[in-house]
Amino acid sequence: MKVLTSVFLAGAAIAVSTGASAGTMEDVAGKGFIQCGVSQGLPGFSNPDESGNWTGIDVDLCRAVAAAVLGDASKVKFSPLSAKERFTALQSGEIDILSRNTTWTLVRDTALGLNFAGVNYYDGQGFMVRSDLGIKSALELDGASACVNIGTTTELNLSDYFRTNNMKLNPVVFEKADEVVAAYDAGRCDVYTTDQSGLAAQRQKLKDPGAHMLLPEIISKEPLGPVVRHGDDKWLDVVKWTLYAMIEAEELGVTSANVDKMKGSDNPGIRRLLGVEGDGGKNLGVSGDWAYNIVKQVGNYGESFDRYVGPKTPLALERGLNALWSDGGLQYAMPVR
Amino acid sequence: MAVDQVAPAARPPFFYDPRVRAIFFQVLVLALVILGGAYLVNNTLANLARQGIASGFGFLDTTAGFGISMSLVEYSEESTYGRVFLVGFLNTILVSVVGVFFATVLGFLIGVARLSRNWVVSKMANAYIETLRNIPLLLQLFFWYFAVLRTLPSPRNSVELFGSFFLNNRGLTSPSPIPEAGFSTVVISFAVAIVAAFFVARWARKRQEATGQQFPRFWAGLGIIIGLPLLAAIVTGFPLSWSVPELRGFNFVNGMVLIPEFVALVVALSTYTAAFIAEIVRAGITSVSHGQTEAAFALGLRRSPTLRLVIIPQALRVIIPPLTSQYLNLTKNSSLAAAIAYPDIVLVFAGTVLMQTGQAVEIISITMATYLALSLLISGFMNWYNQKMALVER
Amino acid sequence: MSEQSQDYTTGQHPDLPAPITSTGVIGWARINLFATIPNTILTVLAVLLLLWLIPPVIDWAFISADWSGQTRDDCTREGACWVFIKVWFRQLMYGRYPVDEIWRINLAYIIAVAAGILLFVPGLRGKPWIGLFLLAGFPIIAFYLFVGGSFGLPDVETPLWGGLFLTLVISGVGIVASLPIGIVLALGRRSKMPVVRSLCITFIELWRGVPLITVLFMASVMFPLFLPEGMNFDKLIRALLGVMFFSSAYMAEVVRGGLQALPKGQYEAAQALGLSYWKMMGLVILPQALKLVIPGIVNTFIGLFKDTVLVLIIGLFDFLGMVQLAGTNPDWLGFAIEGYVFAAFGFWIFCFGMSRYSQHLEKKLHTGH
Amino acid sequence: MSMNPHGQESSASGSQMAISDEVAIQLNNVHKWYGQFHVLKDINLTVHRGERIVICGPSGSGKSTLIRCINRLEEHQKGQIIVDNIELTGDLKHIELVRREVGMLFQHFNLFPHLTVMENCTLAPIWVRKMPKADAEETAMKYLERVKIPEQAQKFPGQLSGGQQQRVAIARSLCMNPRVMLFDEPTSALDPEMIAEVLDVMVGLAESGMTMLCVTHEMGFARKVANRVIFMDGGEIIEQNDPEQFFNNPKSDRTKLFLSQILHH
Repeated sequence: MKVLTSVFLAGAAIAVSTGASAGTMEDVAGKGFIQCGVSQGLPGFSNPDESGNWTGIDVDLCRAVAAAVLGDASKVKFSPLSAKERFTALQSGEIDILSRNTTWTLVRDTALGLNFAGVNYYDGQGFMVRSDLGIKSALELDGASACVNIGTTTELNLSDYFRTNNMKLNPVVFEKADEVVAAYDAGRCDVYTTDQSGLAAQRQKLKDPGAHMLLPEIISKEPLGPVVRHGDDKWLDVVKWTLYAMIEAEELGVTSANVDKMKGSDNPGIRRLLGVEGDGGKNLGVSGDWAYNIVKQVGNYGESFDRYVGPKTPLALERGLNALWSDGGLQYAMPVR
Repeated sequence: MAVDQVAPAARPPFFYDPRVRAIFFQVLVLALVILGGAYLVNNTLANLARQGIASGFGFLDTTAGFGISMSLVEYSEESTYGRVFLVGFLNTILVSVVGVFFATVLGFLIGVARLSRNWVVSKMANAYIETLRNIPLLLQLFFWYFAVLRTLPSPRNSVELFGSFFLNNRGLTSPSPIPEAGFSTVVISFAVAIVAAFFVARWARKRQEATGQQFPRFWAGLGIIIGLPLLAAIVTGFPLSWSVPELRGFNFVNGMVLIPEFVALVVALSTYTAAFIAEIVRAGITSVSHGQTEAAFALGLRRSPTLRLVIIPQALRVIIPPLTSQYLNLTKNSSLAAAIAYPDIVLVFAGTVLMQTGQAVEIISITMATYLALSLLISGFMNWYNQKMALVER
Repeated sequence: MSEQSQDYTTGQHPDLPAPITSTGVIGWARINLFATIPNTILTVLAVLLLLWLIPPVIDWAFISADWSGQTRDDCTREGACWVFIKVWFRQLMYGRYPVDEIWRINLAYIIAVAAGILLFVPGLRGKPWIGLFLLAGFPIIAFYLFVGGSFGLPDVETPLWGGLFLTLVISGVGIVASLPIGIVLALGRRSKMPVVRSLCITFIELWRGVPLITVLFMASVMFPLFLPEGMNFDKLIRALLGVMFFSSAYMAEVVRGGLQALPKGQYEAAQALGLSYWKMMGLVILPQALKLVIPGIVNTFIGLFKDTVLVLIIGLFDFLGMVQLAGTNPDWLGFAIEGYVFAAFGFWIFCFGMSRYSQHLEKKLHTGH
Repeated sequence: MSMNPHGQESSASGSQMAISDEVAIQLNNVHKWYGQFHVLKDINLTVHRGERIVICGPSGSGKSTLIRCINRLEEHQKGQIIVDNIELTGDLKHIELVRREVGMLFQHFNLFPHLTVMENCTLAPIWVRKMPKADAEETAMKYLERVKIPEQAQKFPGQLSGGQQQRVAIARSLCMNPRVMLFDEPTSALDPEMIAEVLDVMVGLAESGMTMLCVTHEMGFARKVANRVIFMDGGEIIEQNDPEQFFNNPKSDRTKLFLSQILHH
């Protein structure tokens, strides 16, 4: 008994991360890595390969934060989380950032004790059906069975959409995304609905991706972004400005390839971003070359986008809403000055 | 040394008094438990307050806003989270009751087959038992759901049975009865028939006790229970119409549908539990010693009364307690519904509602309390039954 | 008969061979297959059912199955694609545990199996010590092997643990930890002290009354809120805690069964000899009660072993979870059935083996008592 | 002696052994209830050191309960029980002391089946008397020889016959070096041919001067070794006398009826 207790305590001691209550920033600096909550496997956003290396734009965001705070983008540990666990994991301090294609809503921002740090992907909910059903519009879906992920905003939007259009809905809800896809693939549902990016990603997991089509309707706004705990403004600032730095870098044309050369640029915006001028880093509580580290080690927003979800990837998503504001999109970085 | 010198013993030193020791120890344990509990509660409250997480049970009145694929009571998106709980709870009860029924029937069949003198039948029953009870239920559930679902056709290519039943990957669609005027007569006559059958059985027993004459009470009772409602139906002109399902759009409308999640869950739960019940039944029957049969035969009883009056009552006493705990297991196992989208309490309440509101503590507590109440109810019944049987035994 | 019997004097009857109809294959078949007409019909139906069921399965699993290759393109035939299992085998067994470190898991397996085999050697002295080692010493060794971070072994984080390895870890920890807790609870439940007794009953009935899945949900979403700010457990540890509570409640009931099965005279004799409560329990009652309930313990372990698959619902990749993960890999879509069959077979081997062992023990205890 | 209303025990003379004046066990106005059921009613009894008392009576008369109270296997609710000048109260220390000094034999032997004969005998000396193992084994061997089964020392109880088991149980009690022995129907679970071997050992024990309280229906044994026979019925001591008087000249009708039932069968 005693031996067992001591074994257990030893285990507990190793597994317990005693984060200082001082703040996430100090906590992260102390332990030397960032614990990042990601999805359990969504290609393009966060997906592990066979040896456990994570890739995707949500993953890149965490790496960028690590680059900014610790100067090393590899100092990240990933916790794959289900939709159900994600908020508790963040609330309890198990993770430092939740970067798991999470939609920014009022309830989440308030009643759940969370703070959204920005939007790294503007999405909208779409529908996928079998091509041979011969459907052209979501408005023809009266009486359809819809496969959907449990407890997501998607599930609520779906109900709202059918209600407003006076259509009957048979929802079939699953806990895990893979189960939703499997059920849809097995013919349990007429339609599969989730964020459009998700549809594109999950489509690869269907037996015959070509036999399915997306319907034109986008029924909701799904701003997806990183989330941090409520009440830790310093950390919120770091995450928020990490995202802006990535966007700003793209606006300014700074890429991981040319960042060293750009350091010598005489564009004051670039000089400020890369820490050559001003003390933005100091105000943020990180080193002066924080943005340089982000761009050098992770890349700017556009690079990350193209690498994992852009047209040249299996997901083949257009920039669309995620284009820079200057190109008619919504990605707009607050001035880094 | 004279005994007289022994004075009445002084009170023992308090630390050797077992009562004092017991009280001390219990107070200590209680204090530790209360302290531990208070520590956890305190932490939880602090965590909730610090992060501004909502708490309390007010959420039960909030509008849910999502749909549920199967409901025994009126439910729509405008209903509240409290209603969602009710829907999930009733679905849990439904699948448990149906599962218990099929598991019992199948389990008794297989248990008897296991004891069959036919070698092939006995070995097949054995293979069934050993296969099913050694594979995790969740795995079997996935098999029944995904493997069987994939082989079923789409609604447009439904398998048609008897003209009005349709089997496809949306489930089994069947006509639903619509009661018309006069239908209540049939229902009432059914109730009357059950009461009548009961009294006939009692009369038959009394008569046998008094005169020794026997009466086929089983067949008579069955006749009454089927005959009387049938008669009522004929008299009132079959006051029941059917809403026949028809294919419209890409799904059937009208009629009623057994969703595949329900079917898969019932099949998995009952085939799995049946393997355990079969073993219980076998053990129960073999526990009645062969001497009992021989004694009954020696008294001149024939096979059927021997079984009915001697063997089965004794076997049941052995069977019922473990059988009840299997029913309990089945009810608890129905929570695996969450893995295949059957809208039971775990899926819709501890799942969807939890994620919408984020109030983990309240929702998980309610869910666990519900199962606990169900368990206590069933095991309370079991204890009552055991006591009753134990009285009969003496 | 009557003429024959006249040939012999009393006490001189030689043994006669039994009639052909009651011995040999024919006799056996007559008795066991074709005793009566309904019985014969039953036999025929059963055989037909077997003929309908078995050949397609054998054909799928063996005859037209693909066994060799490295990619899904090597699966060209009608039957099962066992290449899928072959390619994913390491992950199914060890999860994402680093390849270079897998020897640590294997070493622990070898130690456990070796100790287990010693337990079976008949007549070996000191078996209780081996048992104690398996229950107390081995977990410590395994813990340091698996987690690493000391003795020069690199750290392996628990999110990398998976597959059958994780299943064994969870069920193993569950059973080893639940034994002492279960014993304490069982003693508490039989205690004469009302507060202790009711606390134990409450604890036991609470965990036995709820499904494991709600316990795991509780572990994954509620436990973190119980802890003070800035302190939290690894997800695996939380799941293990849940499993431990759950299984110790069941274990308590098993142990209680053993305590109740002991005749009252054993308690009285120990008391009459002057043994105190704890000496009586430790020296006389528990050794007997625990031996009596070994089959029950094994059965609890089987149940727990099967139940651990539920951890996939809270996002741990146990054996079945890993099979599912492999099945949704875009390169290997459509082989889920092979994965499930393999998992079912794996679980079956373990559970069937253990249940046979427990039956064997039960028989041994029955005759040896 | 005023506490004892009967005052007959000093006249007891059924045996050749001397009885000391020293009081071994003293029961004063002892009452016991099982729930509402009054099992022991105002029991008064004094046992001197070296006395051998046989208690008999119909089943349910409270005789087993009486001797089980003496080492506190049952708790009495009223009155005094004093063993070796130690009064049995709630005091754990007292109970412990009394149990060390009082050995007990059971109807069903109650050997510990998971321990060998030797381990059965050494368990209490080692753990209660804190004796070194070698000494304990030496003592055990001595008593096993005395009950004439030293050769069975390494066997398990399950391998022995009933008579042998009961003899081991006696040896096990003796190993604690008790000053008083209680016997609760030690032969009633034995086959007839085994009763003799157990009784032989008990007679030997009696001859060595052990204080004994024995619930038994073996009247031959009573005649041979007892210096007092007590008859109980309905939770009361009805009659007590030396064996000669008790068997030949019972005073109470209930005793006569009882004796006629067990002797003429």
